[in-house]
Amino acid sequence: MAVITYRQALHDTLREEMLADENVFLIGEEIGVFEGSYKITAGLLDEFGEKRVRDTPIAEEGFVGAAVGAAMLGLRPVVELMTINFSLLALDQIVNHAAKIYGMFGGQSNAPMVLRTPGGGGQQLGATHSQNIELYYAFVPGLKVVAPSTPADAKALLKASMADNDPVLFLENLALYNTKGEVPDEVAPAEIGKAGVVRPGSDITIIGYSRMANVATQVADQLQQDEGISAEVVDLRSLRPLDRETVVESVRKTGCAVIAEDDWLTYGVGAEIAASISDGAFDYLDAPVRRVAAAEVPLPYAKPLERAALPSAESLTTAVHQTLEAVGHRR
Amino acid sequence: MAVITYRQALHDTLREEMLADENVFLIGEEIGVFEGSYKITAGLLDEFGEKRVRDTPIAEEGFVGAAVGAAMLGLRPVVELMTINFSLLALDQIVNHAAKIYGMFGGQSNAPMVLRTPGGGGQQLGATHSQNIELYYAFVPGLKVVAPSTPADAKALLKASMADNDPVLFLENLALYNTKGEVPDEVAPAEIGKAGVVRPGSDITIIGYSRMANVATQVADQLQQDEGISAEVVDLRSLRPLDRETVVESVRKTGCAVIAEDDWLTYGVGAEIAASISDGAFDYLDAPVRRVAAAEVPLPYAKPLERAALPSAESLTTAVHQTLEAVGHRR
Amino acid sequence: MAETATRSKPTSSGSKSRRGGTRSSGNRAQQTQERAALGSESPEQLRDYFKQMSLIRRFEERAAQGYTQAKVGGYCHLNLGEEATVVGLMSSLHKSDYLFTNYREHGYAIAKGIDPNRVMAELYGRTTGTSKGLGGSMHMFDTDVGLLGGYGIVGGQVPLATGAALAIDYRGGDQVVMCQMGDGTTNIGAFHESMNIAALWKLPVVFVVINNHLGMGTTVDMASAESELYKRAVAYRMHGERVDGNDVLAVNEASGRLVEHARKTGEPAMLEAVSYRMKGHSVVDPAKYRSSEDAQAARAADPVAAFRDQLLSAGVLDEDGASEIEQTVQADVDAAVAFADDSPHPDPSTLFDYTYATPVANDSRRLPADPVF
Amino acid sequence: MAETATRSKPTSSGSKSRRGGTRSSGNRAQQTQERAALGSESPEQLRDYFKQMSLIRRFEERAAQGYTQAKVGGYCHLNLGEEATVVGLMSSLHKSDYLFTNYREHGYAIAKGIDPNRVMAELYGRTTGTSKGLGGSMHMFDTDVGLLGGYGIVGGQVPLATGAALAIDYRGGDQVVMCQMGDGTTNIGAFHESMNIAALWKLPVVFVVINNHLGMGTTVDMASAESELYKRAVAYRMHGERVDGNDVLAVNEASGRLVEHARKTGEPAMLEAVSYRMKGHSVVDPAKYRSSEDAQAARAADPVAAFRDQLLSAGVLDEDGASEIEQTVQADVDAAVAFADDSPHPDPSTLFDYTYATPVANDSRRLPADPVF
Ligand SMILES: Cc1ncc(C[n+]2csc(CCOP(=O)(O)OP(=O)(O)O)c2C)c(N)n1
Ligand SMILES: Cc1ncc(C[n+]2csc(CCOP(=O)(O)OP(=O)(O)O)c2C)c(N)n1
Ligand SMILES: [Mg+2]
Ligand SMILES: [Mg+2]
Repeated sequence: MAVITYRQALHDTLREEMLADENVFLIGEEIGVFEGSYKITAGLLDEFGEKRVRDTPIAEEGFVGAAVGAAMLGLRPVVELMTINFSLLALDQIVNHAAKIYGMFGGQSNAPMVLRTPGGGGQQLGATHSQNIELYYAFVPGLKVVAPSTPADAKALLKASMADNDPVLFLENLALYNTKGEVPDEVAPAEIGKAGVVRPGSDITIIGYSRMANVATQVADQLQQDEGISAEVVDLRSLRPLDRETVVESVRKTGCAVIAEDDWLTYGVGAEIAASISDGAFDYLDAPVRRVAAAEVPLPYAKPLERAALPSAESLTTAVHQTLEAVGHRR
Repeated sequence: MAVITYRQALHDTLREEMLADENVFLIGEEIGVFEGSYKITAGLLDEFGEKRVRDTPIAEEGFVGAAVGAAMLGLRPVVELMTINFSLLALDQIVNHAAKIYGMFGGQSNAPMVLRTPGGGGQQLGATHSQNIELYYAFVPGLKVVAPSTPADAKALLKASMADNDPVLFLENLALYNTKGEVPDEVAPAEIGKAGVVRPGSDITIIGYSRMANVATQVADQLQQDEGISAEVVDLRSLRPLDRETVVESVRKTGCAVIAEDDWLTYGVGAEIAASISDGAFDYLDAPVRRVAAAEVPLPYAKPLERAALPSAESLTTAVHQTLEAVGHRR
Repeated sequence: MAETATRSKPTSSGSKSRRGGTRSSGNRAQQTQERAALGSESPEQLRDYFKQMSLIRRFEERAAQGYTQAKVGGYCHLNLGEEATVVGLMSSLHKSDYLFTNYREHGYAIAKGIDPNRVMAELYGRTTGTSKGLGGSMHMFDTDVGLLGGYGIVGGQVPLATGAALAIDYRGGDQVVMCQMGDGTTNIGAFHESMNIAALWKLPVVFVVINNHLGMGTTVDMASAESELYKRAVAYRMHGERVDGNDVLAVNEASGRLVEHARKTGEPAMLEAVSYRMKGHSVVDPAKYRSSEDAQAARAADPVAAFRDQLLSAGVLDEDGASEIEQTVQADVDAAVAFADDSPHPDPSTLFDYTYATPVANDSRRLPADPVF
Repeated sequence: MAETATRSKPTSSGSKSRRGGTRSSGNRAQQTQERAALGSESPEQLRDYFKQMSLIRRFEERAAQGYTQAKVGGYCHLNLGEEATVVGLMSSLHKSDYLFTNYREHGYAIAKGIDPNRVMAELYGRTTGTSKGLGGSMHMFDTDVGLLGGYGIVGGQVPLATGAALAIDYRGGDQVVMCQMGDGTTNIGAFHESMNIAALWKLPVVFVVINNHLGMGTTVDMASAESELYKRAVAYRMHGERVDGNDVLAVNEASGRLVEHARKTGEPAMLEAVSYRMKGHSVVDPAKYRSSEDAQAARAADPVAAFRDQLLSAGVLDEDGASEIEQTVQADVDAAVAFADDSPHPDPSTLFDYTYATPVANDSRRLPADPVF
């Protein structure tokens, strides 16, 4: 058991899988010579050579599509899309092609590939470089979407994604790369499509994924410590398929829920979670499900505005307090 | 007051606005010589010439972006995207550019433009040509998204969209083009961001938009006639901004709701509607909000499969019945 | 059929069009001359080309009829007028070579080696179809013959084909990928990105642009600033050339040369085949926008009739032989229709069978009226 | 400044680089020769170029410093090494001409005529900035001088610029649009689509490719199958040419010629300016991937130092004059920093002020902790 960063967990997993299967190769912008915009692939070009670590031109549609085509012939490309913002340029190849190859031709071919890409705001990168648009993928049948929040999950889910025979969007987050966590020496592939109760509790359920699952855990710990509030935290881990059962089971127990998400509120990922809870825990809910999400604006550069627009431990804490108040919880 | 088709209403409005404002021009694939894939623009090239009705190469990113740039200089382009499926190719220009121009530069410029495009399945066009992905636009701050279901609304909303100073995604539907309805001789621009109660009722609320608002009204009429059920129908009309108040007010009255949508269920537009109702009508709801939506598959070509996958009057009727049963409604 | 069809053609005269046929059957000397114009192909091979072209012609006519009868749904784009190109291209590929096409691919499916029965069954949306009825006219697929899909998004197949070539290169195979597309497709970003990638990485793919003068109603001049499309290859230091798409032999020669070059060197190339779309963009399109000269030119260029004449003039075929072939293909197409019509529709219970290749927990298998909980 | 700067340069020797400077100040005859190499520009103009280049140099150095001090956030891409290109290009435009750039645009903003104070204030995220602090380093804008935006998505500005040219053409104006982009940008689809559209519709836009040899860590050879990028214009029957981007006069001449051609004929063109990026891709990038030859070449090519030498050699400037200019720009940059530092941060209450130009009902103005109801 070692304590390593999320970045390291990704790096190690890529390396291990490349050693294990020569059909695995990496493809993307600046992943080789530059060692990756966020240095996930550092050292891999030197170790594996240009064939297995392929730097591409700036041509998202072209190289993502090339990965799909290569996957159709049985290779196992792991694509790095520098940030999820640029994935819009490749959306046609992902949504209209990768996601359809298996179904449209009656199961004769498939596209076993992983699309790694970070979302995230909060770094003053401005309106076009700070978006959280995992919804675009989570919405699409034929794709799978996973969103680990810890180094251990990153490893287990990346393994599972690389072993999967369907295209998997693997959501990372700029703010997570440097976070640390324990990772066992041997990690088994996770089961895609399963959420996890990462912190048990009884007063309220907080649901998050990716960065906000971490924030949720921090907030829960703080609430326990400061106020004796027992919050259960569910980390979705997989956005498609979505594990409604785990979420709903928790809320049936706690009677109330807050969702923490980095994307915009209206139509965001949390809408489906809230709708599902309101349905599946209908008879158990003591207050409306609250969502803590980003303000609906093109994210400004200036720090005070950016800070105001993004969800945080503080805003999540406020929403938890208000929800507990609504259900008449006594501190 | 005349009875005209949805197609005619669009055509007439485009023509009237072109006559009224020479900054208005049409741009898109096959809208001139070919007269439009769905013939909305028939005759306009002859009447207005090539400058105002501009056929483009197959280059969605290029010509949508060109429309954005022209709009920044004060022209008022109306873009036709042949179907919403192809809009994925232009998504970067719409989401990362058109939607951001106003905010990112602190209000110094804006992109007054309309993106007309039909969604729709049910015509055996297969997995890549039958999608309903208005969610991709409804999710994005900086865009407005309207989705008329009748010829009169089509006219009023197109007028409003063309008068608006922001980029508006104007959602049409293949199955609506030939539908007919009364259109007053003088139509005032609609107010963007407002839903409408298009059929009053007291037992249940059915919420729809675009084609499914029509289906909802038909189902409601039929239920009234056959079983004396009084269903209120809310037509969202605008997906962004979303008029939660009108929806919630109706459900506060009826106590239960079914949402009818053409897109996929999980993370679909209905998720936000269901979440909003469950929140805003929390103390009034007598049963969970139901959603009738498309099966989550790449839509198959074969008719029996396509039919099974898509929402219809029958599936909506079933959901209404089940919801009424859940609330203990006596027929 | 495809395996036998790879020929190097040293007799090439430099001219890319070698059609010599005229309606007059002429004298012996003329016949010799006409025969010479057919190059070194064996009579069997020539007759086989004619047979394939005729088969595609009849097949497409019946597909249109099926559409009118509402047996075929969705969109239906035909290869009428492009038969020489289709057969010339396909006969230059090995069976193990891969093909990616756009949505106008019935003829390619047949000429690459799929049983016409299965192609028709796909149009009819039956389980016996090339894609089990899930794809339809635009989305045929067959792993055995290497048809890796017809695609409906203009340009969508181009990155995929490039990626297949990347996989071949990665593994060190000696297959070649052919990527078919239309003239209108050269204006979209995916074309540019993929041409650059293929040239940069030296991938064994031949990009074939079918210049049928139109993308729906838009002429090449209306859409492409450089209307001699093969010249666009230069922007990628790629070899590009143009061939008369109405001449099956010229197409076969040029394509064979580029395919074999790609096979040997791993280098991509671009081939522009110029022909005509005889009818509308799809079956429902009356093509009213078409100028009468253009429609006239398309009729006059009919490659099936011309090749028939040419074979008759050269004495490779006589009227009886031609009729016999025509009757055979007619029977084949009739059989395909019967096969399709007799085949089962997919059962609604199979709706969720092909969404994921690897099953996962919590996958949605809900029909529209099903509750979430 | 921009208005006076449009010159036709009949003395052009055919060679596109006309830099003659050396460190030795030399004799009278040599000075005359050096002066001749500077063409017909007035001494004032030449000194102004030097001043602008120096200003951009100092400005960018201070921007980097501000970044290190955490006064500037986000990404910060500098024009260090590209000063000659920036000034040469901008001085060929009228003030009323439009400019679209990528995210590496501080120098363009200044040279197009925005007060450096406001450029620095934008980097500092203040309300006095070019975009009121909402854009930051990558997204400067100024209607008055016609800077229609710096954009962060590679290639994103290219369709927009083409559309602006369409608007000019539509209205019959005589403005020209310049669209700046990097070498790496020529490989993306939007570039291709827009080049084709501009050429097809004959739109007055000059596409300028800044070939600084690198897109992040990727060399031009690694990314572009045709590495002489200006040759790509041929795929659109567009005029393309290459110029030495380290030579402010050569850039100005070539750009002015293409801009005026576009103004007169409405025809687009492509200009490739070859220079170096002196530092990393952005301030945080140590550029370890860079070969030592390349880094060496970049240093040797320093266009500001070279132009200084050239002006000294030609007697257009003496050491005192040069120092005076350098002190002036140093003071300007100091002032800009002070201005930025003293300017107010945007107030959180303004967060929702710039989402929509036309207010509508039910617009969401919810902060993260706000309830929906
Ligand atoms: C990205 C995209 N845009 C638009 C369409 C609609 N469309 C279908 S076919 C076609 C014309 C294609 O012309 P061309 O490439 O010449 O092929 P052809 O039909 O002539 O074989 C268009 C515009 C589409 N399918 N995909
Ligand atoms: C579509 C897209 N893909 C990737 C990126 C990340 N990125 C930012 S700058 C850059 C390199 C651009 O190189 P070039 O066009 O040569 O411009 P330069 O930075 O040299 O000025 C990349 C890959 C992006 N911003 N947008
Ligand atoms: Mg065509
Ligand atoms: Mg560069």
